Amino acid sequence: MTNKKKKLVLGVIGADVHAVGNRILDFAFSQAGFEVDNLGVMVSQEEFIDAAIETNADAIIVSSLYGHGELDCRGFRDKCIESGLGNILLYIGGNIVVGKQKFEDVERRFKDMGFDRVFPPGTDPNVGIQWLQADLKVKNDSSTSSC
Amino acid sequence: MTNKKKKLVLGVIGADVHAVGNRILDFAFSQAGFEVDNLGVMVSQEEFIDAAIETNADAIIVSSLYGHGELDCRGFRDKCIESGLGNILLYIGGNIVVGKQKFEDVERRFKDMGFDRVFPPGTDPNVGIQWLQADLKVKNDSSTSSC
Amino acid sequence: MSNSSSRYGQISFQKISEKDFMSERQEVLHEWPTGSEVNLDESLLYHQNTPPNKNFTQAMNQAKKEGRTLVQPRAGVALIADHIKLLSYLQNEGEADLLPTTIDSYTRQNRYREAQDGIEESIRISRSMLNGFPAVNHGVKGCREVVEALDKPLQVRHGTPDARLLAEISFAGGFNSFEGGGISYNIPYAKNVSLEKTIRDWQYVDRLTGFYENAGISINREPYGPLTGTLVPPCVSHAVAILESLLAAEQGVRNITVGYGQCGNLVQDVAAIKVLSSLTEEYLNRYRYDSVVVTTVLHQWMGGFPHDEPKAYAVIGWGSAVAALAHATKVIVKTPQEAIGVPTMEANAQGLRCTRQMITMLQDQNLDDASLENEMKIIEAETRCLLEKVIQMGEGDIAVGVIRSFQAGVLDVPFAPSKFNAGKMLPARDNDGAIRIFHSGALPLSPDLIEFNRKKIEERAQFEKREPSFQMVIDDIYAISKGRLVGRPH
Amino acid sequence: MSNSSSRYGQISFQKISEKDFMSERQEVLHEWPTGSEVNLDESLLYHQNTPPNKNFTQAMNQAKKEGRTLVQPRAGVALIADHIKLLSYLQNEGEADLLPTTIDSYTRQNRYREAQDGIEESIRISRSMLNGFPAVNHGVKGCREVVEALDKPLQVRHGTPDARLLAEISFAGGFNSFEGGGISYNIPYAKNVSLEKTIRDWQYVDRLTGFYENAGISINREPYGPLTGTLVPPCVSHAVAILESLLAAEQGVRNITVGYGQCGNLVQDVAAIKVLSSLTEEYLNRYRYDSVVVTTVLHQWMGGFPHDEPKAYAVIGWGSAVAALAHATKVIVKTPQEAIGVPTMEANAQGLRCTRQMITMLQDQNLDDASLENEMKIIEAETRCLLEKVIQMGEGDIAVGVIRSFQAGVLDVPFAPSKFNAGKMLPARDNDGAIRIFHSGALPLSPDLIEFNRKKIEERAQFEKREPSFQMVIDDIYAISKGRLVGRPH
Ligand code: B12
Ligand code: B12
Repeated sequence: MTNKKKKLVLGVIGADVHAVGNRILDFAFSQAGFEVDNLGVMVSQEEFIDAAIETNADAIIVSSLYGHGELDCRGFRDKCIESGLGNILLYIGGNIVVGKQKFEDVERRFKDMGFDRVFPPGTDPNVGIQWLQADLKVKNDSSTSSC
Repeated sequence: MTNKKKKLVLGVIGADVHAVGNRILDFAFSQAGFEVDNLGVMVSQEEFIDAAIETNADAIIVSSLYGHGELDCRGFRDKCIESGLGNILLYIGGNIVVGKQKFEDVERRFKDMGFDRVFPPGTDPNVGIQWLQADLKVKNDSSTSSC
Repeated sequence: MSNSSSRYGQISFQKISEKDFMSERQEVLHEWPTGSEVNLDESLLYHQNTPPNKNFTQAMNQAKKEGRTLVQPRAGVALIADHIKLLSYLQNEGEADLLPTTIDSYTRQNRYREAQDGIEESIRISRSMLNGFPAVNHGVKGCREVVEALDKPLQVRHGTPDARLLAEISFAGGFNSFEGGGISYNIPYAKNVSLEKTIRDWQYVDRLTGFYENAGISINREPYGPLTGTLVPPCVSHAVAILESLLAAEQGVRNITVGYGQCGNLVQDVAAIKVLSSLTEEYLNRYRYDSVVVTTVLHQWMGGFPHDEPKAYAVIGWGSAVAALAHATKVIVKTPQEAIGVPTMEANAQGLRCTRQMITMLQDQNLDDASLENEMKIIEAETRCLLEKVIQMGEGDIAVGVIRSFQAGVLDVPFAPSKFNAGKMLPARDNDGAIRIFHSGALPLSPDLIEFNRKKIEERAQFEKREPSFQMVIDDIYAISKGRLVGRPH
Repeated sequence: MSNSSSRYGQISFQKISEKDFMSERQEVLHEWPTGSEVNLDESLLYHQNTPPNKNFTQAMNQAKKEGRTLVQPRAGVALIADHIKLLSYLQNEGEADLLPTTIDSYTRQNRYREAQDGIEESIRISRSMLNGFPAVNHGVKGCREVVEALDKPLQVRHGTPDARLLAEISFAGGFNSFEGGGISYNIPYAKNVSLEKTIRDWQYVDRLTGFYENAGISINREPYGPLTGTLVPPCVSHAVAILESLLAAEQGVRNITVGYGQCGNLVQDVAAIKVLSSLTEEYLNRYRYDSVVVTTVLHQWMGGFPHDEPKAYAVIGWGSAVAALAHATKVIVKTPQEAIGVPTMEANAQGLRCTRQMITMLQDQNLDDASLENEMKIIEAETRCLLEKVIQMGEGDIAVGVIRSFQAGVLDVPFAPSKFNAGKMLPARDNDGAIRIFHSGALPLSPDLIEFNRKKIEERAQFEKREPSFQMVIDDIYAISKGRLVGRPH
């Protein structure tokens, strides 16, 4: 099972139509050996969760570029738990709040909302890939031992 | 005597060769009805004072652009007093200190050195002219009454 | 939602009849409570009393006559008082010639409920939680408060597929310029909305504009030029701009500003603005919309920006230089914080002042490049290929032609989110940084134009000693934010 | 001071004999105690061990070959540790390709005593009281500390009429590029110093450079192009640059970077850089200095800057664009604080990064303007008129020709402080912003060139509905700091 590709659900949340970064993330994560289910832009929390259940995903990768990320992500973790996805790995990146804000504050707010990793504007996809590789190995080990 | 043109000695102090503003000040002050003795660039304190004595000037207008103004102007007022010019009107303008500094501080330092008016970088010559007109009328009146 | 799908099925280029228009208005104005504030007659009167310094069309026509380039920011926040403060600052400290009101993304999706939540949340935490001004929620009264507080012409800028209610409220609210179009505010801004629907909904907006024009109130309309802002070849955005101009003119629009997003290569950009203006006029004349006045807008670099502010200033400066040298009628300004987020008002004014300096420094200069004429010929020929095919495919109806063309990939916008866009065409830069067509997909370019594009990319590939590939395109997407124009390997 | 006036009376173009040179060296090295630290043989060895990444000539030649433009700031403060900190910052955070060491104004006037006071005062109040780095006072050891702390090639930039001791100490201190020349560091930088003296003193500097070159150590020399930085017509600064190149080559200089200060009109500026390069090579070849390698430098706008930082960025950006489009070998960078004072290191790095972004965005672009060729012809013809007259007036000796030409106003720099400059010629901008000659004074231009210039200014005067006058010149001087290029009335 360790040889099987890790599965990611990828998408841009809310009413957000920024499509360019999403297309590059899809390309980069796939190149890095992940199996990517790319939902594209304008994805609701429900669509992310449904896709994660359907594909039995290891992580949900949320992008938000347009500034409404904070409003769009409220209750995402709760909904994951309700849907039985529990502590599935939740990443978010992009321009996730309105305007220039201190990133530590932003990170804290999103971690409080239940995101595992939060990335500042313009993060290189490779940074995400490295964290995914680290986190998924850990999560994987711990989940096999705890189940 | 009120009809007679007021006399100014004009120059750029120290080892300073910035000639452009000096030429424009000469033009502007002359146009405004002052009699200008323009010493040009690279003028020492002594040269300013000698010229002021010789022309019986009402004011000495110092420019300093290159940043060494603070070093070049030390003791200027004392030397005026020693030479019998006493409280002759002393103006300074240009980029009179090294770098970007709070203008209030700069102004205080130069006023402490005995300058009557201190102007920030890029001051319009007309601003100088207006102050000159105000100050020289006042000085003029007070000097006639006090002599 | 309230529109029967059959109406969109019968899409046609022809002017909407007054009867159909008026009955549709009743539906539109019921979409949100503030719709009831709109009263056309009272609104016309209101516009008649607008002082000339706020007349958008007049400002544009005057600038065109004088060969000057006007400067306009983007800006919008959730609350009225804050929005006025922001725009006053851009007017006074930013020295803007024209003012915007950028609409938030919920309003753009007609999600007025969520916009309302955003307003309330913004009040609660005293920080704008919306990325723009929710004009529909603020209603006619709210818009007029804004318009009256300022001294410059105001335009609504957004990205709304169905902007009918927004237009009603904006116009009644005193705005006299409105960005968007049935193609340009769909393909880059929506995912699931059909072109039938957006073209029809924008015919409504144009019909409304025509209604005002007919009553003697000039309202400027601006098809949105840059589309996805990402490696869009000029011929593609030009074709869309000209088609939207024709669609608008048929509904009675009389003042059109066609737009273009800076590509980054000086010659291509100046050529593009020149061709855009002349070709739009040519097609409008061909269809006998002789009384339409055409002006142009250049958008400073619309793709990813560098994060470092001094580097962002260089990008802003370069866009300004191009706008001035091309003598675009106006330029839309980015800010040094572009890569980070919605800018502070200070940053926004900084972008404006940098632009102003460049525009006025360069306003007396002209580019008389020997390659300029060549580039103009290429852009013109490519655009004509697209337009003629669209017209042909419409079999007498341009609206129908547009829809069939997108289906067929004859019109194709790179990196667009819409599922009604083919996404088969792939652009890349050539060795001088001009945007060329790497895979033409179903774009109906003549064989020699396809060959021209192929050669240009081939030249670069040889220079870089690699095959043209998607990696090259990715490199180009990142290039400006990494300080270059052409995304060279490593 | 230590030079007999008779030596200057016998000024000639010819290479200084080794004997004369060596005996003069002993005088020079005694001007200030640090002179005794200089040991030529040890110094040659030191340079031989300088790693290639610090080789100035090599960096320039490589850039020339690749058609790239290198980026270099100006910077200097009073104390060694601070100066190293400053340059490290510009290297690392500013991404500079080449580093400067700007010398303070007391050192430039050989007032080493006052420089010493400035150093001590700076230590006392922990703030640089000098506007540059007093290299002579810091001596060979101090200079080497600086050079060794950095990874990029380092140049001394100053404005010193008599730079003999400064050159001795700088070269021994490890610097391998040196700005200045007998004309360009006199006329704009001095008031009472004769050209006989400065030309002779700079022949010494060039002779010293030639000595190093002869021993296999390449030292780059850069005549100072922009002169007073204020409305200098290209032909005037070109003539000076070429004459200084000839003077330098005769003394054995082998690597010359000729410079030019941006005028503001794109076409004129690109034309100027192209002509500067080709004409310098032509004259060097004519006098058989075939082995000299010529590179070019564009100085971003050298006149008065706008106070507002975003506006200053536009000026910086425009200079960068011109440097890139002209493919100058390097560009000297201004900062957003230019109008205020010596910049902070942060502001300096900001100017560098803005420049870097523009340079790399534009590096693959070329200007192929139809008017470019015309403008090149004009600049070339005008420069030739000046040069041929200087050569003729020298009756076989170019050095003599230069001195007689300045006396006669055949060479004439606008707004120069020197009493040895006629100051009869008056420049002004034409209607496109190119700098033209409004009153030609005694400039030996052919009648048709005088007529060309007259017409150009007349065109503008008519457009502005006023007579050409000194007010027009003043308006032009203020223009860029007020956001424009051409100083229009009111
Ligand atoms: C191009 C662009 C557009 C195009 C998008 C076209 C399209 N359909 O794709 C258009 C013009 C249509 C557009 C519209 C709008 N935009 Co826009 N847009 C941009 C711009 C200039 C570039 C985006 C881009 O393509 N970058 C290139 C890609 C490769 O980078 P990226 O998107 O950042 O994605 C990378 C990284 O972020 C990272 N990443 C992303 N997600 C994740 C997740 C993880 C886990 C990790 C590790 C990494 C990661 O990896 C990606 C690939 O490298 C940005 C500003 C910028 N970045 O310079 C603004 C920007 C994103 N837009 C913005 C806004 C506000 C809007 C609008 C609301 C209109 C407006 N007010 O102007 C509308 C929104 C419409 C909507 N409903 O979404 C704001 C967002 C503000 C904020 N967050 O505070 C920005 C930041 C501009 C600004 N400063 O105001 N936009
Ligand atoms: C052109 C210029 C030069 C030319 C001068 C040519 C010449 N001989 O005239 C050259 C290239 C030779 C030069 C040399 C140097 N310069 Co210089 N130069 C400038 C520049 C770009 C413009 C000056 C100018 O002509 N402005 C246009 C005129 C019309 O304006 P102005 O000079 O400011 O004068 C007006 C006002 O200041 C005012 N004013 C002046 N005096 C007074 C007095 C009163 C009472 C009033 C009311 C008003 C007033 O009215 C004037 C007319 O409008 C300035 C920066 C700037 N302003 O953008 C730097 C600047 C003045 N230079 C500077 C420096 C440091 C130097 C050098 C030491 C070299 C260096 N490190 O780069 C040398 C100095 C040589 C020397 N010994 O003096 C610094 C000074 C730094 C500081 N004060 O902190 C400046 C500010 C640039 C900078 N930011 O580093 N320079």
